[in-house]
Amino acid sequence: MMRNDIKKDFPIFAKWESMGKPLIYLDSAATTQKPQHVISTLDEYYSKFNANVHRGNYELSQLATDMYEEARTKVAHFINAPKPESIIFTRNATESLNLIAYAWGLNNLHKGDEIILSEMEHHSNLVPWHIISRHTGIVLKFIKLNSDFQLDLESLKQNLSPRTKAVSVVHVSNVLGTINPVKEIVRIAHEAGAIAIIDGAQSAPHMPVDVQDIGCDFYAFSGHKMCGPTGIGGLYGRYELLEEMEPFLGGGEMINEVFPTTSNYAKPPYKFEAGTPDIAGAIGLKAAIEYLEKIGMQNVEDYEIELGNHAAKRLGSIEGIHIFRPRTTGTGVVSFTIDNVHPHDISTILDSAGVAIRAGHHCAQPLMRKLQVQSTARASFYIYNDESDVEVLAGALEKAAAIFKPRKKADVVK
Amino acid sequence: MMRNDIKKDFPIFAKWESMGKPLIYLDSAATTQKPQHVISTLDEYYSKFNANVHRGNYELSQLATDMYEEARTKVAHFINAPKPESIIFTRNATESLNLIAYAWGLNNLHKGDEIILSEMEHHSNLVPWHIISRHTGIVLKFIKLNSDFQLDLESLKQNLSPRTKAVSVVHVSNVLGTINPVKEIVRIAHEAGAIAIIDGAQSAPHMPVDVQDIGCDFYAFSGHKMCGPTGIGGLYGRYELLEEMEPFLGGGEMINEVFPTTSNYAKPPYKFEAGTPDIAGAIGLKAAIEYLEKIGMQNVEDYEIELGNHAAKRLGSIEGIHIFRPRTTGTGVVSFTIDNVHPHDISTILDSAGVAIRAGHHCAQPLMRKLQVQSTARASFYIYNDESDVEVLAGALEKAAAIFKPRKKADVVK
Amino acid sequence: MSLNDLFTEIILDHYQHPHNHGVIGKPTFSSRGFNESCGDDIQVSLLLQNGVIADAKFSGAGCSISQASASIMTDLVKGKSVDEAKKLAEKFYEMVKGNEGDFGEELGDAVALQGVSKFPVRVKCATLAWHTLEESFPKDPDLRRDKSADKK
Amino acid sequence: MSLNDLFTEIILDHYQHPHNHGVIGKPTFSSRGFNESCGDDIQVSLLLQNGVIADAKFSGAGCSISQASASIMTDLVKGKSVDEAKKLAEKFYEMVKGNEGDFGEELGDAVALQGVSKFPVRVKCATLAWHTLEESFPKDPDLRRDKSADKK
Ligand SMILES: Cc1ncc(COP(=O)(O)O)c(C=O)c1O
Ligand SMILES: Cc1ncc(COP(=O)(O)O)c(C=O)c1O
Repeated sequence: MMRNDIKKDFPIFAKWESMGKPLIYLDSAATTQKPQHVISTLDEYYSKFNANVHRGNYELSQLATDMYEEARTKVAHFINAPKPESIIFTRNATESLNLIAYAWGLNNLHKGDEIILSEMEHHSNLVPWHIISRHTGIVLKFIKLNSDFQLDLESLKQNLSPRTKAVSVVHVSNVLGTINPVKEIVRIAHEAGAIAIIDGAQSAPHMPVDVQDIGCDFYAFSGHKMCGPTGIGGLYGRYELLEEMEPFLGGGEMINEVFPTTSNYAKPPYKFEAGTPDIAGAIGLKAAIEYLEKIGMQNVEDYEIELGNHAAKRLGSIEGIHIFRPRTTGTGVVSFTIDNVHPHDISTILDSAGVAIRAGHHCAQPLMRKLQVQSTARASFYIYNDESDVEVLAGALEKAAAIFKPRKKADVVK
Repeated sequence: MMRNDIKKDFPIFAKWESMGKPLIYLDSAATTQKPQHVISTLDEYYSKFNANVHRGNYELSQLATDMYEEARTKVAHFINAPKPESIIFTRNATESLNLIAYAWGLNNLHKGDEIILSEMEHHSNLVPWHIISRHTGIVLKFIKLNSDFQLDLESLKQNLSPRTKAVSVVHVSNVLGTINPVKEIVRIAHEAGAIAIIDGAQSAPHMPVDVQDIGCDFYAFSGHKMCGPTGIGGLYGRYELLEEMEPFLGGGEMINEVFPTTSNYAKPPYKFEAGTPDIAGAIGLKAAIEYLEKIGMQNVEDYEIELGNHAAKRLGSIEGIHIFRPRTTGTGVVSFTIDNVHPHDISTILDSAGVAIRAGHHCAQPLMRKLQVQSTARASFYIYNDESDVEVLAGALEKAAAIFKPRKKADVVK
Repeated sequence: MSLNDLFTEIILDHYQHPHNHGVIGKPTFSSRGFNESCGDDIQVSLLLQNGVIADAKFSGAGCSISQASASIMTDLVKGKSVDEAKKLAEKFYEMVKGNEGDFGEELGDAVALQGVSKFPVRVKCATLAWHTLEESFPKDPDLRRDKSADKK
Repeated sequence: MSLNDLFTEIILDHYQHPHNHGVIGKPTFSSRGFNESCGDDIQVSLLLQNGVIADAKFSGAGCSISQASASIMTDLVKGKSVDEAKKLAEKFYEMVKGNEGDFGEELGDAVALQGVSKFPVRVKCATLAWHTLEESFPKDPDLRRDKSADKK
């Protein structure tokens, strides 16, 4: 069960309310709002414990180091990674996926090797592979979408070949809300001798995640999408694989010995954390996880699915609306178009009613082409939203449809 | 002239004072403390303006985008970059240098091409080139250090060849405090047809910097070393060069069009900012620059040099001390060893007196070998330090020397 | 910030019934412009004759503001020289930035877009067609005259 | 947290006049250990005879704590089997972690390092020699006996 005063934990809502412009924030798939606990943790860190980590031998530095490493442990626990050392801190899911593409891909892939992605990937799980493909000549293949906006596992199997080196798919689509059967996908990938990579940017914030149960080799996520600060994200990697891998970024912290023209590297995760990390960011992420764990991730998931289903049903009654969402499973993400109203115009009309949604390609242009739309409008719900938000949204959408109702050509002016 | 109540702007000092453990923080070369203005700016951003940038079409997102872009403009102004679009936000100087190595180096360098570095480089300007060298077969050469801990420009000239593609040097050494004649180095590099890269991690925080006057093609720096938050850094790049370059990380924001197997890219700086950036970090960095500009960077430099000189002189009177600092120019960084006392032990003894310094190789192992030491102790001063800090430091060092005074071999116990 | 200031009757009319929609077969100049934030994608093609823009067309897809702006822009530039068209673009940018002034004389229907200045996120939509127009002009002023005229 | 708890006379004596400093020519086992945070770099070499460590030496450079700990460790493990040495290491880790207990009996001079438990940043220095010792032992227990004994 979800507390009904969650909104109070997030100061931004009270601030806008007090300015006479209540904020109905329905863009949490882009980034979530931050609870006071996270904001205060950052403040406390900078006011009391700030120092560089792993470098100083003095008390303050040790305190900062301990806090930073406790954050790693917290993240490991949150997604049930087998040990803290299998968690690498990055800026965001995008950097995590690039880390895999560069550190694993650039060093292990050869011309003709194949990577299987899906038709619903975010650009962050496409463009890094385009770059590696340019360097190595690998081939990209795609798992097809079926008419219910789900991945067609038959198409995955058909794409497999002896050259398949990795299968990399999104756990939850940021456009469709589809929850993919990642455990099954990982099993199929492993059976074919490929590694399995999961883009968890939209699952870590919204449901209990267990990377050991999923069985994946990598799992990428962003802190800012799960109540944490901007600038911090993470990558879970199977430890043995991390050990074998070449590093990604070079610099301080990630080395053992440096000579003028060569160097050898520290153990994971340090091997992959060059330079001063976002220390406050990691500690802020820990606070975000504390906050979410208090609510309980199962509660988060249940609440969101229910609210998403309710919203899909309510919006479904609007004339001319098209909703892109699987019939059965679907999270708190509801993408749609309305006949005759461009998504960008929808967004402006909603904005004037205080409703923040997103309109555009959602960093998923190939999916847009597949859906045969240029862009969609997307409302994404989180724990601080409720049915009253859905009502305001639906009302504003009806207004949008009315404004753009087709009319006869006017006399040409002048 | 420096205000004498600067310390009050940094809440950490009052906090530790109130706990009965006054903090004498002499590790600002590793990371600086944060003024209240920066901490409050982060708080305000998250409590009032938090949204993803460049994506939403609603008011909140526009506000966040404007603040983020104003931060870029602020940074450009701070180092006198010709336009905001020549500033790329990164995590830190390390990522900035890796961005150059990967995006420029990996795509433009060929077997046998040469990069000239120096004997005083931080690992962040060494290891990325080791990685690129492994991929491409480029050759690394080194500008020698002279006996006054300065770069020998003759050695730079001797290293030049028709294969020289880049000269990449640190502006101010994080170990020696040496201010390198970067304008002259850039001129020599350009005359030889090479690009010039400056690691400004230790100059941006400590002196007025003018990248147009220096004339460099790239200039890298970290926010956390200049009163800003962790997780944000920057790279200035000559715009025409940025335009020609391939991207580094792939993902959202940095693209124009994405097809399943290819993509084309946005203009700089966006081409180099994949995924959700550290929005709050950039805005916090802007606040840090506002704070520093109020003090005046010329004041900062003058104050630090004077304090550094004073400290070098005062510490010079300690028996058995060896100071690694150029006779003439030198910033607020003072590295030293004391006969018979290991730097790590020095640091522990200072810590028990509330003095935070750093002991180790300072991410500059090749320099340590050149200096024929395993490690050094380093006190690095900033605007919130003063002569009384130097006195406490000197007293504690004298105590350290006394504890470790050589004594006769005791009777072997048991 | 009333929606009526933005979605005026004139805008809605141009959006639903655009003028000059299409592609010129052998254009003198043409260019394509994107607005990454909302996916607007516009192509502008122009035919120069006797030193003036004899025909102007646009195609592509986008929101009401970008489409209406393209429709109005193509109406406006017909009969103008490249330099005159560039001046019109400058005027238009001034107007949507919210500068004061009387724009009706020169900008005609385009004044219907004046309300955009109160919706900063939509300014990019309004200017896309004009930027794409300007992009289509060669950098070298000598090339901005039409070749057909030169042949004479 | 008094400095006297850390820099005891015994530690300072071992640091300034280390025992077993050097390298064994043909060691049965050897290993090298680093402590990245302060640059400590230690090599441990061991000679096994008749199932016990007959000789132990260390070389390298480091702070007083890591050097004294190596000096004491090499003293202590002489005459012990590999398994006994590993037990000593465990005891030592317990002590420097700050666990309660009477360590004097088994750890001898090493109890002079008990104060390290109050200086968390220095624990890594104290344990380096012991970790390097353990690293030198083969993972396979069968290989942990000395080959010379097998030959007999
Ligand atoms: C000269 C120099 N370059 C690069 C760096 C790397 O900075 P960061 O760790 O913030 O990436 C540092 C700081 O450690 C430095 O002092
Ligand atoms: C599915 C998915 N993957 C990756 C990302 C990239 O996240 P970030 O921008 O935080 O790197 C996002 C968010 O935009 C996403 O929704």
